[in-house]
Amino acid sequence: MSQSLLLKKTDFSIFFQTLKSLGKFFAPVRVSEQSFSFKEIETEAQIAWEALRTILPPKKFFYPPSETLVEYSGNEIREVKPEMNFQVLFGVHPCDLAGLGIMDTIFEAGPADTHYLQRRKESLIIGLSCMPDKYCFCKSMGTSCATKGYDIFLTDLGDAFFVQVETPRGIESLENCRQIFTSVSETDKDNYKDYWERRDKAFTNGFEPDNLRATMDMEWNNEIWDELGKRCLSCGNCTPVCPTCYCFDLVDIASLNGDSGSRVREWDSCQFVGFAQVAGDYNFRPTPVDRLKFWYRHKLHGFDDPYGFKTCVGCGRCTVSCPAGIDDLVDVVKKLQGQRESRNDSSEAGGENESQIK
Amino acid sequence: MRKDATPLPCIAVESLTGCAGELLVILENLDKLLPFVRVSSFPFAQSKNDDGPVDIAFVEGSVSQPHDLEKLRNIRAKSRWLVAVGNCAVWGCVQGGACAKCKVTDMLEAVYGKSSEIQVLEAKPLDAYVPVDVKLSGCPINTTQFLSVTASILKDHLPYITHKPVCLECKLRENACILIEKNLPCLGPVTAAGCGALCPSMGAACYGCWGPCQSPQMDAMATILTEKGYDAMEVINRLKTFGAPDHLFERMSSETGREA
Amino acid sequence: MSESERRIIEIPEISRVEGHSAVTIDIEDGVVTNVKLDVFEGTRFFEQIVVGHKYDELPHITSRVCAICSTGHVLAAIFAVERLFGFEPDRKEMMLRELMHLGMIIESHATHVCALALPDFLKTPDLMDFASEHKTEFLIWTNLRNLGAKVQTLLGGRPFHPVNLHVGGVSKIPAADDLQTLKQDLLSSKQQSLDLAEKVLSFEPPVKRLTVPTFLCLTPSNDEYGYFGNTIKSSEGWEKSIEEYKEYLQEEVVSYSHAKRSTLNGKPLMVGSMARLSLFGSRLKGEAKNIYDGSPLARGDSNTIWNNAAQAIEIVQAIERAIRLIDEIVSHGEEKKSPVKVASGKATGAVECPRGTLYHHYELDDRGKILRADMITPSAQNTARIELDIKEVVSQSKSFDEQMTAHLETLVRAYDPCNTCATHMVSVKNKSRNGG
Amino acid sequence: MNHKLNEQTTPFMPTRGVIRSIIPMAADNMLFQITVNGSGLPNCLPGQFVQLWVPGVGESPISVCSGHVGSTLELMVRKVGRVTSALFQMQEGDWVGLRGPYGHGFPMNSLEGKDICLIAGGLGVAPIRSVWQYILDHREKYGRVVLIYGMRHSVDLLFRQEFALLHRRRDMDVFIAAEELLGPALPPVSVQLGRVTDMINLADLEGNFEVAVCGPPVMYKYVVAELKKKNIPESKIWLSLERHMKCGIGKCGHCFIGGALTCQAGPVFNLTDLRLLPEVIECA
Ligand SMILES: Cc1cc2nc3c(=O)[nH]c(=O)nc-3n(C[C@H](O)[C@H](O)[C@H](O)COP(=O)(O)OP(=O)(O)OC[C@H]3O[C@@H](n4cnc5c(N)ncnc54)[C@H](O)[C@@H]3O)c2cc1C
Ligand code: SF4
Ligand code: SF4
Ligand code: SF4
Repeated sequence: MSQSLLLKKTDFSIFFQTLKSLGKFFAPVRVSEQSFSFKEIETEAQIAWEALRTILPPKKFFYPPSETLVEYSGNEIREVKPEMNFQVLFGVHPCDLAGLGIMDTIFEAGPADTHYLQRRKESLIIGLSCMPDKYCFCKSMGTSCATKGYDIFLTDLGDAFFVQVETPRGIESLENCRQIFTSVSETDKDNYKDYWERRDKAFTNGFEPDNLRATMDMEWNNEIWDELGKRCLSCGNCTPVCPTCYCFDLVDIASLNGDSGSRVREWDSCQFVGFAQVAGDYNFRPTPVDRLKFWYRHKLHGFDDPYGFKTCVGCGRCTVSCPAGIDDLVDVVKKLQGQRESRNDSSEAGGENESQIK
Repeated sequence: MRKDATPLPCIAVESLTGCAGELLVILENLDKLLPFVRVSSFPFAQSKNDDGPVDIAFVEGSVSQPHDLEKLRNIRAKSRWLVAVGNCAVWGCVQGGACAKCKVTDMLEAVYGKSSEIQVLEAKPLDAYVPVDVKLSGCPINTTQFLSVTASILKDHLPYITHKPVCLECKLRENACILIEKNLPCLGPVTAAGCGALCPSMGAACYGCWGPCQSPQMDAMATILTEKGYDAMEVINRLKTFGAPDHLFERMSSETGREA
Repeated sequence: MSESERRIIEIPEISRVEGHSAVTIDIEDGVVTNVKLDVFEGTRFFEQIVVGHKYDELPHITSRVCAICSTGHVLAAIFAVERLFGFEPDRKEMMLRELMHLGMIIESHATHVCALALPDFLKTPDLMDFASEHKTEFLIWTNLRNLGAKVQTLLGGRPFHPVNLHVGGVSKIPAADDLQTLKQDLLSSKQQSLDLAEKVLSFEPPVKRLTVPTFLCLTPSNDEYGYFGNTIKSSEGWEKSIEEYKEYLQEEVVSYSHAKRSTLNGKPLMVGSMARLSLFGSRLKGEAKNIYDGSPLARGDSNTIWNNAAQAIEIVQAIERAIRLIDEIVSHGEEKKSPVKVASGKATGAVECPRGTLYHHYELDDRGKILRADMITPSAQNTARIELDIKEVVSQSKSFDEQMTAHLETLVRAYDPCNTCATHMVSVKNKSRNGG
Repeated sequence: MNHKLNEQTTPFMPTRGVIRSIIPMAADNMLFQITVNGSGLPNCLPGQFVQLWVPGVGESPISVCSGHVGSTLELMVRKVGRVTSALFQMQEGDWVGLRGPYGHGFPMNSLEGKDICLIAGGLGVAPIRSVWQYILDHREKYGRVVLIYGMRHSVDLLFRQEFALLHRRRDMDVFIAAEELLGPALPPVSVQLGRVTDMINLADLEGNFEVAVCGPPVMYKYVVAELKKKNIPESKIWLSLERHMKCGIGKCGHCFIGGALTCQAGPVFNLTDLRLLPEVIECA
């Protein structure tokens, strides 16, 4: 059961200091005119409150882009354990929390990825409410309200935060600044409900989610895949930015002495041509169309087996990160659903492109 | 595993026509290599060079004159592993790119006159003439990649060299995409990784110095850049600067009727 | 003429220089009649390569002329284009560029002096012998070369072929912390640069020069000893704008070499460290000044071999200047970058590369596309003088033996000739191209 | 905080194995016998695979190719690229890394009491060998056994010694086909001119047959079509699929077929299950 509390924004500094004393503190910071990134911060002023989506999702904290798993030297093989320091991850929005939930399921499934789980365990996650922009469609994916994956969740009520503490670790982390939290009043509760109602209405992007799985299956041979495939650069930008893309490559790095080396795992992308190639130069997905279609299906239809859930959380990252301006999942779904007029007035994808780059 | 009594493997570091960049990189890493190899030939760095057989020959530069070709054939004949290092040796680099747009013999004639004895060849990568065992591109090659590739070859193993696009490394470094945000003509999507997405990490457009990635989507790249306002010919010029071979543009030219 | 009276001596390939070159000496009746420095590096036609490309692509294409002085080629191109556009880089930008350039000076000079030239004096033609028998020198080299590489990597992204220098300004300003770390590195390497200069000055030159060359170098645009400027100064006393380079430098094609040669109306000239010191040595400060003042160079001894010493002194200067520059850069606030306005026209840009003055000249159309390009490298300017030097040395000597060959190689090497540069500058004048 | 996880080992940690012997089988094909102590490997089932690691080079998924794994694992490897070439340079006594066994193999338990037809194409004979060896070890539990093996050239025939013996067995029909017959070889094995599909045609598959297939991707379509002609229902066809596999434990994503992971749901699939997945309609 969660515990509800109220935190005045004027007291946030104390909260911040307390959390910071627990370990490394990460929050979204601005890195360019349009982009944000979760970075370690020193002062409260560095937090980019306006950040909706960071370039890379929080998965990078538990599943780093590149990680040495095993080393060998002579006859000896040794596991390289993750270097763990307690970390606080602040400002994670509902879509990303849902994303973490999916990552958890995959990495927990046997045989479990111990490094991921360990990093996950050594982290305190503070969720934060958000108002959607024109790319957000978590509502359509059913991930717009966080249900798990966080220790504490903050809802922004103007001059105060409505604080939901979800886990024992969350409670523990507040111990040293318990005095700044008050219990919630009826008005606070009303404001809270108000906020989420307003938010629910704020979505301008999205689609009718019913039958999504069926649509993806039925439209496997729809010609729009070919159109998209022609524009696709196979650059793979859409996958690392996805909160639930977890594919990787494992490579050996040998040392000059010939006697030692390491095995490194690095994020990979199903959009690359060699991804599904096997011996005899047989490639199961030789063209950009094949790969793009596969990826869309994996996101919107999801696993056939063994998990059976969709893996898109509606964060809009792939849409804003596609240099070709084609990765508009919402638009694709609408087209597949037959709403061909939707955003297609400017006929050529160039118009689409422009609207995204703006 | 190498027994102590066996002699160190021999390497040769040779150059054809290029900027000497790979020679510099190898020279600068020589202290790391020296415990494990004997340098039997490295004319850029030492005067005492022998011509005997070597285990590994690192060859920089493109084949741009008959003298280069003769030298390359000799190197091929004397080495177990022929490693093409640098964009020049792997793709032909800027001089290769230029040969795609004007004839080298015209240039020669214009400079030295019709009767010139100087001989030139259209700049080509090594594998246009001899079998190449390993191709390590880069302009210049990346030190980390060079060392791990050398480590593999020293064990007589085929090295791992990534051919994924620069965008991957760019995203792993969490850069804001400058093709999207600054509308600069970043060639990361069609360029092979290896540099660690150096240019985008410094806020500049990748200009393709590593040469093409595996199966680059040149036509999609051209479409996207022309939509951003770069004229078609300029785009092709950019894409071909660092030696991307013509056959990668076949679809583009057949579909648009453009001269690629 | 009988066979015995005519001798042709060949040095088939000069090692430990950048690129490929050979020397042929023709001796008739004991008199040297002809010396040919044949640069047989393959030609790359850079002036053609750039035609048809946009101005913003110039830096990264011209960079490929030569790895060692890539920063010089990048900056010369940028200076030319910015002059053409009427663009004035701000003070901070110029400081960053200068710091970057000094990095190249340090790296290039260190590699030349230690790894290419020193082995002659230390008698270690084999690299491994050099590394194992002369650990101190080997370490000075690796350390100074790393230092130069560090400067260039911080500012340009990698040790050469920088990716951060553009027409209109850098794409990323290095962080103040990183600059401070760099400053510490510079400070701690200074002593090594002094040791190196002393060492080089202690060598006995194996050959002599009979005539004093005509020196040419850029007049630094500020009061410092430096590498950027818009006018050229001659030891003959005149000073001209670089835009007039075609009037004072004559380029010719020689049948036996892939490199063009430049002369002052047919007379040889010398550019590079020695030229710079002889014309602007008085501007040196600090330790660099002290060493210079006590050196044969300050006394007007222009023996070619001292060019190695001149380079060593320039390393000291570069380190000292870089330290001061970093302080200035760090204390200098952000300036608002002015945008680049593309214009058509022609302009010249020049920098003092490690080996001497490098000229780039471009003609652009109104969209910023290159119509014509011309590049004159230091090595092309030194070639005639190298041939003259060889002639002088061989004429003085009674016999020609292996020892002499070695000395001649040492002599050629002292110029630090960059054959890749030299050959890449072949311009096609009277032919219009479809570049694009 | 919970520190137990820290004591657990990553599933990417290989076990050391020592190459006991290397037996050439055909050009670029060698059988590696690898000794492993104290790992989970003895529990290998037919059709499962291991991740074989050549230190400094990389890992490759390789099928277990013997019916019973004691302390010695048999792996039949074809030299195709980096890892496999490096493996071919190793010598007896060198060590390699192993992880596994992974995946679902052939359902040997539920196949009990049935007639079994085994179809192997090329290197696909490796996992199929584990099936026939298993069956021969438990011969009484299975009905008729038909073994079909096809290859391009007869010189590529693997396990020649073993086939010479299998030919002589009464309790098993063996059909071997090559598209091209090249020279006699010892020991003699009777090889017919043709393809696996021709052999399916020749074989008498009347009865309660379940079919296990492994071969190159292009083979499946034709084999399945031929089996249909023989009225074998899809639910009785078991295909072992090859996909790019980096981890073997359902994490790296390379082996997805649609939304199913080959390394965990497979590599052996029942054809009816495959029919539900996109991306396998045309080819397996
Ligand atoms: C379940 C399964 C069982 C297999 N059993 C055997 C066997 O018993 N004997 C045997 O010789 N081969 C077997 N293979 C194939 C074998 O794994 C590949 O040939 C091998 O991984 C190639 O590795 P390489 O480094 O030598 O090749 P590379 O140099 O890496 O590449 C050569 C080709 O192999 C493909 N490839 C590379 N890595 C893999 C990988 N991890 N998985 C699949 N394809 C890859 C590449 O895409 C390329 O087309 C099996 C594959 C699978 C999936
Ligand atoms: S969909 Fe877009 S981001 Fe993804 S690979 Fe294609 S071009 Fe790149
Ligand atoms: S900046 Fe360039 S390399 Fe980076 S993601 Fe964008 S297109 Fe790719
Ligand atoms: S980003 Fe592109 S141009 Fe820059 S170094 Fe890498 S490959 Fe070369």
